[in-house]
Amino acid sequence: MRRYYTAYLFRRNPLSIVGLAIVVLFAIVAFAAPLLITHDPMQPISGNASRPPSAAHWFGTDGLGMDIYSRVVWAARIDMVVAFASVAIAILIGVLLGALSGFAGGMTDDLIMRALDSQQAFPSYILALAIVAAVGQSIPNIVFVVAFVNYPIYARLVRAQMLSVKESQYAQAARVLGNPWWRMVFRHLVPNCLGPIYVQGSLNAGLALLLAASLSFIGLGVRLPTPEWGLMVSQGARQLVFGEWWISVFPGAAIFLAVLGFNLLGDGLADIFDPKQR
Amino acid sequence: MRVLRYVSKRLLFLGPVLFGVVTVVFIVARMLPGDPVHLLAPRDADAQTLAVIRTELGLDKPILAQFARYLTDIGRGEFGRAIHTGNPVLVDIANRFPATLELTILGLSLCILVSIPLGVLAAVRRNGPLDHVSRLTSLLGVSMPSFWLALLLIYTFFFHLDLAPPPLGRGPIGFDPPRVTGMYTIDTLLAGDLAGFATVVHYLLLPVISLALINMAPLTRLTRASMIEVLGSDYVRYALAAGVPRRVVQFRLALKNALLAPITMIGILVGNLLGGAVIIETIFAWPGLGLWAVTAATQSDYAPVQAFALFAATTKVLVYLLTDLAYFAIDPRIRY
Amino acid sequence: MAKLLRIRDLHLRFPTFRGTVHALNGVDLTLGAGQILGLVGETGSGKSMTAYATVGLVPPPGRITSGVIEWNGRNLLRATDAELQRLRGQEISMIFQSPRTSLNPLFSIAQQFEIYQRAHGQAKGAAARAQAHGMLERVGIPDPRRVLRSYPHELSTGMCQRILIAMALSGRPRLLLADEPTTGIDVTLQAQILRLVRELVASQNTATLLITHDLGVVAEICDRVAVMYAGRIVEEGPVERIYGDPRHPYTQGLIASTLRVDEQKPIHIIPGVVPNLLVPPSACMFRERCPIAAATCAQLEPPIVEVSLGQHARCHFAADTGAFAAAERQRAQLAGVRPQDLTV
Amino acid sequence: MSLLRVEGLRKTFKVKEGGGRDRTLFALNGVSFTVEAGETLGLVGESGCGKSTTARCLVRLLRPDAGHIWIGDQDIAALPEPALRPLRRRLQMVFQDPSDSLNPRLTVADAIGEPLALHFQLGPGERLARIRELLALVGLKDEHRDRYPHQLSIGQQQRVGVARALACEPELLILDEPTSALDVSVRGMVIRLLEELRASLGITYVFISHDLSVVRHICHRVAVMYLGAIVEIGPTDRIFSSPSHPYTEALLAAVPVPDPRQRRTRPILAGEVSSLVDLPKGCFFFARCPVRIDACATTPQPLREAGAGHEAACFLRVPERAAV
Repeated sequence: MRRYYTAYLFRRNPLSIVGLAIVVLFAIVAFAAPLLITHDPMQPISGNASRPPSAAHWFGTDGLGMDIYSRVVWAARIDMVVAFASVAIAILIGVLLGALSGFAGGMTDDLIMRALDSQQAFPSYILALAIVAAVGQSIPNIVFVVAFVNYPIYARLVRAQMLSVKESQYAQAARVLGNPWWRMVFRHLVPNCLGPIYVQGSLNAGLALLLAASLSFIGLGVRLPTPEWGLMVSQGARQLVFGEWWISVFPGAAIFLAVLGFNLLGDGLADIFDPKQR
Repeated sequence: MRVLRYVSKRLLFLGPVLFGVVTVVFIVARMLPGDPVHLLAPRDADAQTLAVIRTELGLDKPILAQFARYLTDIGRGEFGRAIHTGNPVLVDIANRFPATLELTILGLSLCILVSIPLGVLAAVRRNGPLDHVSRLTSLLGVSMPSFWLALLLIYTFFFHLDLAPPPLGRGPIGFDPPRVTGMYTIDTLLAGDLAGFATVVHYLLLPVISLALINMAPLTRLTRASMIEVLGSDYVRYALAAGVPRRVVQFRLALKNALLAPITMIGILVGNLLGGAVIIETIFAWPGLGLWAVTAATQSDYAPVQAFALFAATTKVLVYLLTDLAYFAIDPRIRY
Repeated sequence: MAKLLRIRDLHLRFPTFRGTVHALNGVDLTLGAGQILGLVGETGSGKSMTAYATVGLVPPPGRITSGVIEWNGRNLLRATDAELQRLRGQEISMIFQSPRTSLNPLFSIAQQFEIYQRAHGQAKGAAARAQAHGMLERVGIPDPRRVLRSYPHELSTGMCQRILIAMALSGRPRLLLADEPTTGIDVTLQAQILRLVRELVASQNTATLLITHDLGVVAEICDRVAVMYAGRIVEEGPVERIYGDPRHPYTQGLIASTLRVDEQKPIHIIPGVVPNLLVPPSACMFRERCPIAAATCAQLEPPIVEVSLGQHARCHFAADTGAFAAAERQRAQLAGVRPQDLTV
Repeated sequence: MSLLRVEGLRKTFKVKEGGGRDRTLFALNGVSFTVEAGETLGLVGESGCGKSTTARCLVRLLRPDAGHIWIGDQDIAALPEPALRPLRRRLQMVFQDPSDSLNPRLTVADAIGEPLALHFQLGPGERLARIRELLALVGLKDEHRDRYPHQLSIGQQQRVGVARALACEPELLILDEPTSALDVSVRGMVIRLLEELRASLGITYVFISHDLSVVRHICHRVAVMYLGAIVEIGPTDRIFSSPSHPYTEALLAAVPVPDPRQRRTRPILAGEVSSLVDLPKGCFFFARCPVRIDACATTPQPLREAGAGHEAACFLRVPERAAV
């Protein structure tokens, strides 16, 4: 089954394999970061600030004299973990809440939906900003905030799926066969609601990464000297006007590539789950 | 009057959502771990000042009493003071909102003007060169971090080509057109100051283009997808089989249906405008609401952050109401 | 009789990600002025694609690979899009299976009528409205004035199908392609629609290609019938001949397995399944399910045989009455076999 | 005692209308019938007549507003779900759309094994043996056991649906349009299978269909429904050869016959099915009836006996007899 999917994916949408490759590459970089770096990513080298790319410093050094290549590599650990962890948490909360809302219906459904409405009335950046400002800027807090901002998407998706799967003839058949409610939910309904979640999860990992990086960029995310792509871009923002492009270009390119990878992969998955697209 | 009935019904829905919005803000400020006094007091305040502020703000009362007080404060338009500017929050908002509004209206208009025709044409000439180019750029566009894109633009157009001014706000230092609306384009034109207008446009160029580019990718993609779906529908097939010229089918019959989805998306984009402005304003040192809120947030000055969040959410809810009305005007199935 | 439409050896392919689907594999079909021809077959046999090919609206990525579609002596496969578009609606009209979705939900009926009228340079303004009003009256719509003001979602399915028929016939076309116009519609309404179509095409002398999977519908209003199987016409002729003395084993099986409301009879089963059109079988497509298949059927493409005046069948044994006795015996045997024991 | 006895079944739905008004849709308006063990009852009618709602009430996918559903001596019409669950085994259903009626994530063996796990205490070996037995019963091969629904043809999917229902060893099988999604040749196969199973297992069917020719073929008795009520019920031969209700007559006349020599000049029923929201006061069929008189508009029409086991709801065609 799995193998069939991959082959199918490749034939329908070769770009999605590129996406998969990019995501895997970044995951490998994150895992193998200690082997890949050339300098200590958090140690300024005195008298070596703002040097352009050279043989010694492949991506140059930043305003504090830290090696940008090593920092970009090391930051993969933080950014990828934030992306994966926040999406995982968001999916967990979203699926549970959406499934409950769609399955229970009635008052429960109304209550959950109105709560989601209220939360989603905030532009996500602003909600994230407000919460981070309140709870403080630690990495677990960032993960939690990004997850909190994103879970309504999954909740709504699963609820919508649930409403349609509940009406399917196989769900009705399962009830007529005498399945108790918990067996209905976990064997017949929820597994068939998850298709769009894979797609959204992949697309959303990109968005989560962007959100986390943006928070760091505006100074409300990870703090120096921890290497994080968005933070590194913001470090270089002021220098860019003086032509010191390398400080923000390399970490920015890393964000761009990683997000592109997630998006390409998500598109491919969308093709599988919705063949009438394209 | 069906329209009036519809509007009043939608307005009725507004109440609970706005109440929810206020509740969310309240919960974030008061119930998350940490003492809210620290959020609302100056950073260097001593224990005694903190205690005074605590009683002043009623933070020593039970949570429900605090909530009631919070609601009445909002009802009276009291949002506190922004510590980092020293002004009442409402004054700051009134001063700074026009800058944000000008930037975002122009950015979004540019975005819509390009994206919608591009998406429609790409769908009509599906798999043609235009389609391939627009699909590729949209794909790259949705993956692009907005702040990085803006920085690349600054690097290219300011540092290298010298076509754009430095990213330092709405004009050169000391530039201050007579304030009527607060939107410089309009104010300079009202004053008949064409040179000033040119300066304003010059300074608006990069921020507006950045904002437009960021939002273009998703809108183009959606418009294309929507148009493709409509072009494959039964009624398009029937119209073609009935001999209606392809061009008429595409641009008179199908376009209207294909625009329904993008309208929703435009609503979302407009609703999120203040969110998008945060990043762009930070980069271009644009003296609007976003920059103000970010500055406040980084300095633990919470009253403006709260007010800003409320303001943003209210705008979004109102924009959605407008979107609903647009739908109502276009789609007869919604009429009641 | 003058032949209005003549389709010869039409091949149509759909490249997909799993391979190329051979949707049409040499369709031959002729239709004379004023005739009603029923095109019957099961799902996927290529009935609708034949109609789409005729008006040049094969959905992408389908492609006509060879063949001729002759309209009044002109090959439509060489016609430009502009020529085809002039043809559609004026000379050839089409109606579809799902009347509610065939009308644009965002435009009123009057607006849609107007767009169609303008497309054909018909009357404008008040005259156009009068004409639309008249057409709606002709298709038996009570209170046309109200209906013209309505939007599709406010109208019933039957009403929508009448409107579509009115639009399709307002240009007085010489050919009407009706693609399952009553499928999914209740029988009493179906009877109304069929009668309406029959009366209108008779009064305008419009030739009609009626696509359906219901042999009853064909018997009800058609003059001739063509039976399709796996992208090919296997038998064609006057309805009385085909229903009375079918000569292709598939036609025989189809008729035998059709239940009737007016009599009780044992049910017949055509064993086996339809061939996979990704890899269509060579020679006779039906041979794997055929009760009288012989060695030749796997080697030679069956010829089109005229078995009686105007009745053609694509079978090696179409003229061989002996073979048919054998087929009859085999059917009788099948009637006694448990369905569990038939291959599925 | 009858296997199934339905009395006065009523069901309404709330439909959301614009402007916040909810309207009531009267889907079933007092449906009563009985089914004897071993027989097949057909429920026919056009869309919106309530035949599917009836089916859904019978297997309690819906809870009727009023009325009784006696299965043996147990009334299941109002039973709460937990009390109902053990009884569900006795009453099973086969659905209309074979591809939608199987959970796409369960293999054939999982699907058929599920009711075995729910209702019978079987060891793994016994269960496998039973699954094999059921597969053979519906004409599937052992190799189909590990397939997923999308790997089966539509005919095979419907066989799995039947096998799954039979795994419960039900006394009554509700067949909700089991053949209307199928092409002619596959349809024949499924009908033959159902007939064969009825003969070998002695099972009772309620067969719901809009296709009168199939109903004539497979049913012993037929109930004709219109606007959520039965307008005529009786033995199949009787209903098809000499219908009493004008609606039944019109319905039969509307079915096209695959015989060009019989091309008809029969009268065609005008108009469309009326709304279930504003039910007529008198006879439900009044608006379209070709033989109506003024009194029909105001006189409700209950079923009246028109012969042995034959009832119809028309006082014009079925005069009241002294002894009923």
